Amino acid sequence: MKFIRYLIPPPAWRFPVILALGIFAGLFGFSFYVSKAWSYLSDDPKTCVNCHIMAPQYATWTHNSHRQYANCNDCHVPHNNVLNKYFFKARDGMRHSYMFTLRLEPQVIHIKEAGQRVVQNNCIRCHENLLTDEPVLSQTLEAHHNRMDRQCWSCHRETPHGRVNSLSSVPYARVPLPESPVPDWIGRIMKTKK
Amino acid sequence: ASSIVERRAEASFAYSPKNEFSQFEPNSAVWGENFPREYQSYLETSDTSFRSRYGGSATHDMLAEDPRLVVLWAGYAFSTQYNQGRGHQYALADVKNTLRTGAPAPGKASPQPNTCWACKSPDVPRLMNEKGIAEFYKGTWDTKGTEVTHTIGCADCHDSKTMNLHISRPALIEAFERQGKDITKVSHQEMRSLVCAQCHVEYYFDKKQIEGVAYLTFPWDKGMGMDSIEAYYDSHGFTDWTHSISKAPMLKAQHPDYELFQMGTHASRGVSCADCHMPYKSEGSQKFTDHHVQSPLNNVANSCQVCHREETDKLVQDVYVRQEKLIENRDKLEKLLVQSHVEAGKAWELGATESQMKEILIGIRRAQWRWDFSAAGHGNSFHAPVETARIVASGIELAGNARVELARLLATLGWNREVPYPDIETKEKAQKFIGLDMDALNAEKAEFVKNVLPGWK
Amino acid sequence: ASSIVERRAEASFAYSPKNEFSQFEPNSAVWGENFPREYQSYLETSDTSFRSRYGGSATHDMLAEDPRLVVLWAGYAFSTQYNQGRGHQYALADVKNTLRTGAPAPGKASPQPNTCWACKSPDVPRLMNEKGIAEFYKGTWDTKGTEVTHTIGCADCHDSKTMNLHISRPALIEAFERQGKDITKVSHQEMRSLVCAQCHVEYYFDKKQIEGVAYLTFPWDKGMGMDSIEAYYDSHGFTDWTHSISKAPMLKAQHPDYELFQMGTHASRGVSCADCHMPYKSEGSQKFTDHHVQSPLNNVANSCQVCHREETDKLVQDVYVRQEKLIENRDKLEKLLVQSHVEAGKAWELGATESQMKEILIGIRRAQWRWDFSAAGHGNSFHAPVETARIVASGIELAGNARVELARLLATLGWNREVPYPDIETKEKAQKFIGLDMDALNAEKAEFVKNVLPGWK
Ligand code: HEC
Ligand code: HEC
Ligand code: HEC
Ligand code: HEC
Ligand code: HEC
Ligand code: HEC
Ligand code: HEC
Ligand code: HEC
Ligand code: HEC
Ligand code: HEC
Ligand code: HEC
Ligand code: HEC
Ligand code: HEC
Ligand code: HEC
Ligand SMILES: [Ca+2]
Ligand SMILES: [Ca+2]
Repeated sequence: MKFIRYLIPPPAWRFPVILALGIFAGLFGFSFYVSKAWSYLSDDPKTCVNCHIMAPQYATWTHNSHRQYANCNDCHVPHNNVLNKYFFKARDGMRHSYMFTLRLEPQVIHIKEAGQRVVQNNCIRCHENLLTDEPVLSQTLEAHHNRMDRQCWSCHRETPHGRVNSLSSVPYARVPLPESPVPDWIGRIMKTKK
Repeated sequence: ASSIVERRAEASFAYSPKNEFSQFEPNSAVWGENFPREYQSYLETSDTSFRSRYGGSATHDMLAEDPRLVVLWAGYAFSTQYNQGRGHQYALADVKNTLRTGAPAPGKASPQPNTCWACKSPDVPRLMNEKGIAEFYKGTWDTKGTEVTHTIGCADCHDSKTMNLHISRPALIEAFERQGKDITKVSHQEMRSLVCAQCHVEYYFDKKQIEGVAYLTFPWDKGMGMDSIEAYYDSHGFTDWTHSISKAPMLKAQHPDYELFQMGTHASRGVSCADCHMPYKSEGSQKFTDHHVQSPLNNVANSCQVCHREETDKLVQDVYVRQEKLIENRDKLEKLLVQSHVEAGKAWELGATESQMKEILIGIRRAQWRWDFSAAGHGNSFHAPVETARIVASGIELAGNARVELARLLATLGWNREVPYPDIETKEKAQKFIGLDMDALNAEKAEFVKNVLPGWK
Repeated sequence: ASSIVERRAEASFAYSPKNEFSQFEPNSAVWGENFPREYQSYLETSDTSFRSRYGGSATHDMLAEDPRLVVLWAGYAFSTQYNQGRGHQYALADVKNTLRTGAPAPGKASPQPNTCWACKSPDVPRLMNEKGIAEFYKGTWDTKGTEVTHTIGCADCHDSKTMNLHISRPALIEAFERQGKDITKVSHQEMRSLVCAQCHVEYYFDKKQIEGVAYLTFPWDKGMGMDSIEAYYDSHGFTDWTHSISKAPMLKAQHPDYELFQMGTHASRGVSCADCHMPYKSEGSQKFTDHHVQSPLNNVANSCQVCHREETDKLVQDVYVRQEKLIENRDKLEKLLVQSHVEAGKAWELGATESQMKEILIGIRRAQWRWDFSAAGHGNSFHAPVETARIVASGIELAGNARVELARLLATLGWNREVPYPDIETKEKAQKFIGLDMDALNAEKAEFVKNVLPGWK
């Protein structure tokens, strides 16, 4: 309680501070709303495309066999425990929105080292069965470590984003894809017909 | 927060045309009002500060850097001055200032035809449209000095209605037609190289088709490879000039950028010139083409790294390593060619006959053609390193064979030892060696620049 | 992720049967019981049906395909027989059957040392462990015929406990040490090439270090490039043999696969030999290393296409185009070398002196070294096309220069015209030209195969 009291401003300041806090909260809420920040908490790939600069990755992902099995977060966020997942997300989200707002994003985005480690572990997480060979496993562990120490995408170079990568590399892609290829009005007309 | 709003708005914002102009508008500033991003970046080609190991937009005086060139071109205008190209903003200035176009003055014509304007200005399609193609090429270069006044610009590459890429130069269309290909049927991606192929190609002046006209012609009827072009020239009995020392019937290769590029890995993967030299760029959500045409080494992030994830340094090294490996042997070939020319000169001096010399001189012609084809395209060593290396090696073989024959002939003529290598340490010494009076040439040119050029603005 | 693997391993350890064997177990079938997938695919290297344009596992009789080689190697065992390598299953059979190892018989030794076994069998590390390294190399090749009986196998590349890749050959470790590098510190990815570098490298027999021992040595002290290795040999005053026609002090290059590969694009991107020659393969839900070591052109899907999205045909063409462009000029160099040798032979015949010949012969040595370095690695033209082309071109220059000198010298000696090119249309004619009695050599070898070989099983 004592500690809270320190935070309460002297009476003369109270009004301006409340006002400032209000404006602050309002701005925060507005930003939160406009940038669809709440969606960061979800796993929906469309979240990422809120930023148009993620469009190339989104577009390439939707044309890759992984779109059925793995969303952005399956690869780009740690899955070893829940805390780590949100910590990583928050840290990344902060940098991305900061850079985006200040227009610091480069023409060609490169995944950072920390991100690479996360992705690698996720590839292994899903494909572990394929990467382990029972007869060999029964003799030695090393062969398996050896098999996983290189970045999977140093060979699987087109997985999942293809090789041409720039903010302008997929200009005409529909991002995100329309919810449904059947427009509402057709649905309505068809219903009324019935 | 407001910037987020703004940036989301950008996505739906589009330019509406402000300015109306015709296809033959030579002034890029007029086009530029409608397309400010493209225009602004286009103006940047006037920046001459970037220098890479062998290229870049800073001027390289090639004859000073490598005086052997002077000897290789003895008897030809290139021995007076030759620089490595710089940005498109300088095309007109450079053709006016080079010694190669001579020093026309009232009553004194340029040694060059009007064809020399062909690749320097959007006034060219305009004038061709007004006067006709052959009529444009006709006459000496100085006669159109007052009419060609804008450097390379929008009209050279674009259609004014749609802004689509288009071909403004008849030489390219004609070359396609003679090969039985239809240039209107090519893909958009091919156009992104073909607009460059209007100029960045090997050419010659055909003087046989129309009396008195140096008709710009691309020698591709038998194919675009080095050997096919040579076969074309041979079958047309064509020779650019007779070498003043060896008397060999020489060919000059000029920037076969497009031809050699096609033999490389990138072309085989469908990469186009514009992908590296005019990469796309996004500002906000507006995507546009960077019109600062330049060495990609000054813009690795937007060119190479779109496709390659390596570090900038590593990619630059890739380019340098290839250039070095190629140039090492091209230099050797150059030396062999200097030797061949002076040895042939010696043979004439000692009384060799035409029939003794004939095959030897053809060997020299073929060897130097290979050297020039590999050297004249400043991007060759990277665009198609394996093909360029093949060409250099075959030139070395031919030069070596010619020199073996020369050694035998010289011995027959009583000279059985080395012919001394000339002292051509510097450009000045080399130009003196081949008998050029540079002071006179420079003085004349200065007169031209002072008295004539101002009237050409 | 690794913890999951560990848990699964525990489970597997429990019920899987195991074979115990030592590091020096030369019989791959014993190792194979524990690793059936790897063993099965390993056995497939006995398939000789695949032939690509220049390579593959079908035998190419190189001397028949290109009889000029016979003349280049005059005076050296390679002129008797030389085939392009085939699968690892044949390593032992081929070294026994080649004419190069001669026809040892009771009382008649092989012309080769035991060092020739070094790269053919996992009995080699076993015997070295038992007897010592120098002791192993010592003596003529026939003296270990009964002890070296298993073709290249698991023990050559693997540690028996962990199945990690390991280096079983001292020559590679020693070469690293002399360069001040520690081979135990390399990355796993490097090991995927270094196991191959135990054998697929240029080597020579150092006879100066230990009396009577042809000690296997990799000449890399000054670096692994062509020029550095030449400098090494020059500084050691080393010569493989004296050419029987020209008397030039020759060098022989043997399969510098690893050295040249390192100068290419793939190596610079961290791609290793195993990525193309032993790619992963999936069977059911398991992924394992395909031990059918072979030309990747017989397995484009698992090698190239994992990294490159292009069609098979296109990728195969990529390889062929590079090979063709390289071989075109290598063939020219070969012809120049044949001419140099016969011209030098002619000069000796006409009474040339040692001092007149000295520089010329060094030129021939250096030119042929370049040719051999580019030709002896059968994958060079694809592994590092630009470097290979550089080497070929510099060889052509040297051969041309040597021939100019020879022309002058021959003229001095009174011969001022072409020296006739020998009739070496076929392997037989070429072998006759250099004075080989092939019937005798073949008959002797047949005796050896019939009488001696059966005792070596
Ligand atoms: C607020 C806009 C925005 C959103 C939403 C966004 N990003 Fe980003 N992202 C960026 C910017 C800006 C960069 C470039 C930052 C840099 O280069 O350091 C970036 C870079 C990246 C990178 C490469 C750099 C690194 O950190 O390794 C990855 C991976 C990435 N984003 C994944 C995602 C995923 C997955 C999502 C959805 C959960 C997402 N992004 C949502 C703006 C955004
Ligand atoms: C199957 C795994 C996987 C999925 C699913 C995935 N990514 Fe990636 N992502 C990767 C890998 C691997 C890389 C590194 C690529 C490289 O280095 O070439 C990467 C890189 C990136 C980058 C950095 C750009 C670069 O090339 O380095 C961004 C941004 C990104 N991903 C965003 C996304 C978004 C947005 C989604 C969902 C629409 C997504 N990713 C889905 C595996 C994945
Ligand atoms: C969330 C689980 C998951 C993650 C994470 C994941 N994958 Fe997959 N992957 C799958 C599934 C499921 C399939 C099967 C798809 C099919 O059969 O078409 C697949 C298919 C593949 C294939 C074969 C099809 C193709 O597109 O070539 C490759 C290669 C592959 N994955 C590599 C990777 C790599 C590399 C990563 C990491 C960058 C990765 N995967 C991450 C689940 C995953
Ligand atoms: C087919 C198109 C074409 C024609 C015709 C042409 N040029 Fe060029 N010119 C070019 C190109 C392309 C370059 C840039 C070369 C480079 O990469 O450096 C160039 C560069 C130049 C330069 C600047 C570099 C230098 O050499 O100093 C001058 C000057 C020049 N040309 C003069 C001439 C003259 C004189 C003629 C007529 C004899 C001529 N050009 C005909 C296309 C052409
Ligand atoms: C109308 C003729 C013409 C066209 C079309 C043309 N060029 Fe050029 N280009 C030139 C000339 C002439 C020069 C040399 C200018 C000088 O040095 O004065 C040049 C110079 C260059 C340079 C050297 C720039 C530097 O900074 O060193 C590059 C790179 C180049 N062009 C690439 C291209 C590409 C790529 C295209 C097509 C997208 C193209 N050019 C289209 C005529 C042309
Ligand atoms: C040397 C050739 C060349 C010249 C000169 C040139 N352009 Fe372009 N321009 C291109 C190429 C190549 C593209 C890419 C076209 C594509 O991919 O569809 C392009 C694209 C464009 C576009 C389409 C939008 C974009 O940015 O991709 C506009 C608008 C444009 N140029 C305007 C201009 C203007 C204005 C000028 C004169 C100031 C000009 N161009 C001069 C070659 C040229
Ligand atoms: C539009 C895509 C694209 C661009 C831009 C691009 N490359 Fe490439 N590059 C490729 C492709 C595709 C290959 C063929 C190999 C492959 O399939 O990965 C390749 C191959 C290469 C190679 C090996 C080929 C050789 O000649 O040895 C090098 C080196 C290279 N690129 C460097 C560069 C550099 C440097 C730049 C910039 C100046 C660049 N690339 C720009 C797509 C591109
Ligand atoms: C894959 C990338 C790539 C493509 C595609 C490409 N180039 Fe280049 N180009 C380069 C590089 C790298 C250099 C070397 C620049 C240097 O040395 O500074 C170069 C050099 C040049 C130069 C000399 C520039 C200078 O600084 O002197 C010209 C002119 C040129 N290219 C024209 C072309 C033309 C025309 C095409 C298409 C036919 C083309 N290029 C396609 C990468 C490319
Ligand atoms: C440093 C390792 C090494 C040494 C030492 C070595 N070889 Fe080889 N040998 C190889 C390799 C690697 C090949 C495969 C070459 C290829 O790509 O065709 C080979 C191939 C062969 C072949 C089959 C191809 C042919 O030429 O017919 C024979 C036979 C052979 N070697 C004999 C010998 C003899 C005899 C000696 C001793 C003078 C010897 N080897 C020493 C590594 C070696
Ligand atoms: C112990 C020595 C040794 C090792 C280790 C070795 N090789 Fe070989 N290799 C040979 C010999 C010897 C031959 C020729 C066999 C013959 O023709 O008789 C050969 C032949 C080959 C061939 C030709 C096969 C064919 O079908 O034409 C290839 C490809 C090859 N090796 C690649 C490799 C690769 C890749 C590695 C490493 C993963 C490797 N080798 C390791 C000695 C070795
Ligand atoms: C010419 C060299 C060579 C020979 C001979 C060889 N291997 Fe391998 N082996 C390799 C390479 C390279 C790998 C890949 C190792 C890695 O990346 O960690 C490998 C991997 C393995 C693995 C690990 C699991 C896998 O499939 O990736 C096993 C188990 C194995 N080999 C067993 C054998 C057996 C059994 C033999 C004999 C029948 C044998 N090897 C012969 C080079 C060789
Ligand atoms: C050295 C190159 C290389 C590396 C590194 C690599 N792979 Fe592969 N991978 C391959 C090859 C080759 C195949 C093809 C096997 C086949 O189709 O028979 C393959 C197959 C696969 C497949 C099955 C594809 C299909 O079509 O069925 C998956 C999934 C896969 N790899 C995932 C991974 C993962 C996850 C990693 C990282 C731990 C990885 N790979 C690392 C070369 C590699
Ligand atoms: C493990 C991955 C991998 C494998 C396997 C692979 N490549 Fe490549 N390749 C690359 C990389 C990386 C480059 C460099 C260019 C780039 O960055 O895209 C390249 C470059 C090339 C080039 C251009 C370089 C040059 O020398 O001109 C060609 C052609 C090529 N590869 C063909 C092949 C063929 C054919 C195979 C199969 C025999 C193959 N590659 C196997 C990764 C690979
Ligand atoms: C990027 C793919 C790639 C890599 C990596 C690679 N090679 Fe090759 N190799 C090839 C191709 C393609 C050929 C040509 C095969 C043909 O002509 O049939 C070849 C040919 C060979 C041959 C001759 C095979 C024959 O059929 O005669 C040998 C031996 C060889 N390579 C050994 C190696 C060694 C050792 C390494 C590592 C130092 C290596 N290779 C790395 C692709 C590769
Ligand atoms: Ca020409
Ligand atoms: Ca050797």
